[in-house]
Amino acid sequence: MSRAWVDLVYLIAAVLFILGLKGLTHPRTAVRGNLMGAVAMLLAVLVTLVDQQVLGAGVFGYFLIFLGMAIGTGIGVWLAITIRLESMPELVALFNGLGGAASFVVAGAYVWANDHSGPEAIGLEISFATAASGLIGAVTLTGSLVAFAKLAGHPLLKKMPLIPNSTVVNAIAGGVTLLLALLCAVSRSYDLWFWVLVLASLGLGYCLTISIGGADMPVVIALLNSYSGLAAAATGFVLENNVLIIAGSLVGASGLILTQIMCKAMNRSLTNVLFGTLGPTGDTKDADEVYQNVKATGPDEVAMLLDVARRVVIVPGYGMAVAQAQHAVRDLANFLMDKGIEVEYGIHPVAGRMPGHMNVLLAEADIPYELLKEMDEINTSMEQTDVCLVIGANDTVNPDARQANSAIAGMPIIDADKARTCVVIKRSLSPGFAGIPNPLFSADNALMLFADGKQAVLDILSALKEG
Amino acid sequence: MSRAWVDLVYLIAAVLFILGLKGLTHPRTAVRGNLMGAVAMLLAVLVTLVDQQVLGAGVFGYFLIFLGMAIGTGIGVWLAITIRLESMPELVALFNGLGGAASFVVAGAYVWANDHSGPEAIGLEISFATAASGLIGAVTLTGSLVAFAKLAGHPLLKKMPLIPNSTVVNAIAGGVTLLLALLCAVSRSYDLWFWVLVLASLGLGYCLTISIGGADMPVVIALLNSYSGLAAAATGFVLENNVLIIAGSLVGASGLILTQIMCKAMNRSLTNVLFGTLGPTGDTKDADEVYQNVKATGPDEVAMLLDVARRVVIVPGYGMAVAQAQHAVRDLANFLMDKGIEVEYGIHPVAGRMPGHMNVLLAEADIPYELLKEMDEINTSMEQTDVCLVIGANDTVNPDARQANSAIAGMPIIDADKARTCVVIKRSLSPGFAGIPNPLFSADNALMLFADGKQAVLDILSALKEG
Amino acid sequence: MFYALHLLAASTAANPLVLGLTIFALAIFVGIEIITKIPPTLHTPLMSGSNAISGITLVGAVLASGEYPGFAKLLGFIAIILATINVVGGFLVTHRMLEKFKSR
Amino acid sequence: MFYALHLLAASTAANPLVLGLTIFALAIFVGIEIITKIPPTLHTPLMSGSNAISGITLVGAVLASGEYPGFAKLLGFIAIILATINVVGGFLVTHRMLEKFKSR
Ligand SMILES: NC(=O)c1ccc[n+]([C@@H]2O[C@H](COP(=O)([O-])OP(=O)(O)OC[C@H]3O[C@@H](n4cnc5c(N)ncnc54)[C@H](OP(=O)(O)O)[C@@H]3O)[C@@H](O)[C@H]2O)c1
Ligand SMILES: NC(=O)c1ccc[n+]([C@@H]2O[C@H](COP(=O)([O-])OP(=O)(O)OC[C@H]3O[C@@H](n4cnc5c(N)ncnc54)[C@H](OP(=O)(O)O)[C@@H]3O)[C@@H](O)[C@H]2O)c1
Repeated sequence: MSRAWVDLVYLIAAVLFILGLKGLTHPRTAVRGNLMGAVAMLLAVLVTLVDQQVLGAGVFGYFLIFLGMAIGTGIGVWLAITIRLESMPELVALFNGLGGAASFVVAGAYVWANDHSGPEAIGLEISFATAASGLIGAVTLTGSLVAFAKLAGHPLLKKMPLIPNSTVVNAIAGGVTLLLALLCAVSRSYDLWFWVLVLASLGLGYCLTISIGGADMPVVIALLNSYSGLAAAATGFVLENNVLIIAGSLVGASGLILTQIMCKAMNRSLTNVLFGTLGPTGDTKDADEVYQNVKATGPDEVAMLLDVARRVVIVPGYGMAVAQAQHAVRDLANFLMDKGIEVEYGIHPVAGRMPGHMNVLLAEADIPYELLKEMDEINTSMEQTDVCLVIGANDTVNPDARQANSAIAGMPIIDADKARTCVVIKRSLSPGFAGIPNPLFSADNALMLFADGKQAVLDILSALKEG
Repeated sequence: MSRAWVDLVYLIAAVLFILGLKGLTHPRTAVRGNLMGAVAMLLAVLVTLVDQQVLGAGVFGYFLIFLGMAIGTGIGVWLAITIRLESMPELVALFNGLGGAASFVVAGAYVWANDHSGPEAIGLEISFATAASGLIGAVTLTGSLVAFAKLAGHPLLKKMPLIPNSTVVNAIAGGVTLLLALLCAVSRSYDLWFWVLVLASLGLGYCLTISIGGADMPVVIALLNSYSGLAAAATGFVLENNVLIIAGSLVGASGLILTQIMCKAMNRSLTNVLFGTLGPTGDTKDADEVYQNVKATGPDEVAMLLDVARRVVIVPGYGMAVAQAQHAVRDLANFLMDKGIEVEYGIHPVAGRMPGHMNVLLAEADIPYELLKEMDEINTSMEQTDVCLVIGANDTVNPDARQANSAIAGMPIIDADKARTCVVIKRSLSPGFAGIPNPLFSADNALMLFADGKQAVLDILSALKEG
Repeated sequence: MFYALHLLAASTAANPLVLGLTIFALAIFVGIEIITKIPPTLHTPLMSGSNAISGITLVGAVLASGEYPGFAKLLGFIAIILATINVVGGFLVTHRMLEKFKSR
Repeated sequence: MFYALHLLAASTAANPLVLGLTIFALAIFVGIEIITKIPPTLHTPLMSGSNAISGITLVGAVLASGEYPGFAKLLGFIAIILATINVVGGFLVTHRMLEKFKSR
């Protein structure tokens, strides 16, 4: 097919990508939106297969293409089907890395093919695009792999060398790689230079991510998501292919905005996430001091409290994901609602380990999303709440955030401490992601139920049924 | 300057246009947004002046360009400064028409210049674009002029022939013009054909708008606004100029969405506005019947009511614009607020004669926009309102809209009738734009104050000051 | 050796119409997404402001008047006048309106 | 007569880099405007879904593998595998997640 027709189909695909993203603005249209994206992708690939330039590939060429697609589809389907929803962040990180890798490999193929057809075969503008694609794509690959390993808690990671003085090393690595990219671009991406740049960028991706705390990985993943899009867009500049540019930019924007949203919800700057250290500041109170006054409780007592409540708010956190307690939580909530008790969920924007993490888990357990209230909304009615049931959340309900000298100062929280009674389910007094003690646990109106999240909820439910 | 550099500056201008529109999403940033748009325009024009193709124009060429700009600036400034804000709709209509005209004249210049440099000089794709530019631009011109004349109540209009069987005539005129455009495009826009098309389109624009009711003109203006953008975009296709395409599409989208919003607020379809007739249906009650129970009142009684009220809602309508009562209204509201009475304004989305009409007038009188509440918001608190003061509004407070067989059935209204007392200021019992009687005027809790809007408000205020 | 390889992209030039359509489609999306966020308060200024933007044809008019000969130059001249009125008047009147909003 | 007149536009070809940047800028705007409207509930599916879209490099991989000779073809082949995993896995896993949301 001639270039004009192919480009027209690419345009249709681009529009479908956009409409697909628009579909994601509402749960009701989200499935359709995602399917639209898939159809757009199919359309773009199909029309590429009959592109003039590919038509000359011959039988062997097509065989390679289809073989590659078959292998990729097999692995992709296998990964998508076997993964548990709880491990979603890891999987997204992995896919991200592969996307970034594909981008720089394509740029590499372009450089190799054109480099050997004579000097100066690559225009300066395109040469800049290849360098960008190599740089961003390679950083995305290793960065994502590190993020994947950290989230999956891979044992290999422990053997990896940590980088001393990481800020200095990162600055140097970054500077060198950028310089290399510039050289590579100005020298018109001669084959060898390109791969040197890729190698350096792979190293840079590793350096930048290895020293970021595991719990900050969601932000890193969103950022890498953005990068993988930008890498695709850069490859689009190399191939002068608009559908790559458009789809890549959409992803680039998406990742950037998610990053921003997460940073805002944690009240930290992106620089602080990427280069800063998080942890107890000098002023942080000692855990023993904070936890002098902790009152433990058991499932029976909690059941009694719930039995007489009129309004219950459930605040889930990362621990609910770990314990996979979402189905048990739903059963408990349904039981309470059948008794006429008002039940709502308070969802903190960064509860869990990726944005919307809690929503996905609760949706998996068929909990109507009308019951899921955002932080600001639930906080307005917290004082009218009889029991606030905190399940595996910690930092997101830590009233210490209201103190100016706290490590999480200024992070907006769910006001669980303002409910009449607050029951916190977790296994121990160990801290959450931010590593600081939580004064909520020793508040006068707080009771601690030390147990695994799922087991505790099941125990409460059976106590309720018996009582 | 070379094409690449010029295009780059055009890109910057396009981005500024977009950022400018984004500025309009908030009153605080709106002035800056508009200025950004103006800067974008300046940038685009300046870089065009040093474009390679213009540089060859010579002294005479530049003289013509600057002369044209000087004349245009003079007229533009004069119009913008002398216009009263109340006449804004007319002015927008006029500017619209000029924009449309400029588009087709440029397309005409292109056709003329290229047509004479040999047959087939114009590619088929560009030929389609010129035809589109000619068609849309010319329709925009006459359509806007008719809208202008109708809104300004120009005497000439009365002498214009009305078109019998307008739907049929419009269909034929539309069909013929479209056919002509197709011919023009396929014949590669030969000079003569292009101007025949323009003539036909000028006629079409007249036909389409002349039979639309004067009060529907705002919708028509928004639609023509959209057209003028599309005409500019079409001209962009002719000249392969991206800043024209981008800016034109932005305007096209803007007009389209405003049209949609207005139609939704009136609960009518666009087809109904453009081709339908509005007016009393068979079921409409007779005015005499509806108005059996009207209670008239005077400024003194209204002042007494206001004096003892705790909460007052002011609902302005088209009559406030006619009477130019906005400053008097502000003084009244300020007086009441100084006495500790809560005052808010209920703004219906299609009150007045263009979207946001009331907001502009009230802003002109320095009324803080925090006091202006949208329809849905004000309706929630209407039952707690002691006095609802309706100033020159009619259809937008007509409870008949809740009746299924009303001519305005389904149009959302401001629930003025639900306030404890409703005072309506208008000059007579004559109907508003929709031409139907308003049962609110004879409601038990309604009092009519028959007077010019401004005078009535001033009278109430002086009664209050004396009392 | 390798068969004659041109640049992947440069080998067949991109079609200007398709490029135009691509830009058109994207700009329409940008427009729709932004405009739907504009509050009703600002709809009148939006109308007159976007109207001023549609005067971008001024760029085309300058090109026509500068480049074309004879009668086409005259047409360009006329278009310049018309478009300038639209642009200058439009932005100015919008500014006048918005000033009122700004005062608070 | 008129001096040699080429088409206004065709006389100097548009620069592909500038065109690419134009499309890039517009697409970024579209992305930003749409993504900011996506509710937090859907942020995880958005992340995995947009991730799948970034696998659009598959198109580039197919072009490379189809057109280029020798080693570059092999690179294209590798890129096809990588990108396909990203695309297929990404859309599928997003679909799995969204199905849960749909049930109501
Ligand atoms: N969502 C995001 O996008 C995102 C992104 C970046 C960073 N973060 C960070 O992640 C944190 C999320 O806060 P969060 O309140 O959801 O969680 P959290 O502060 O990380 O605390 C999780 C708590 O769950 C408990 N837990 C673990 N496994 C459990 C199990 N099986 N049963 C019961 N409890 C269990 C842990 O205590 P025990 O060990 O005592 O049981 C732990 O204190 C925030 O600090 C946020 O800034 C989130
Ligand atoms: N805003 C838009 O964008 C838009 C667009 C299209 C259509 N429309 C239509 O326009 C109408 C607007 O409704 P509306 O309630 O604002 O107005 P309306 O229904 O048109 O009624 C205006 C009323 O103001 C009174 N009036 C006129 N001059 C006056 C003066 N000097 N002093 C006091 N009163 C005066 C008139 O009654 P007297 O003659 O008895 O005084 C008339 O009944 C709706 O039907 C809407 O659908 C609006």
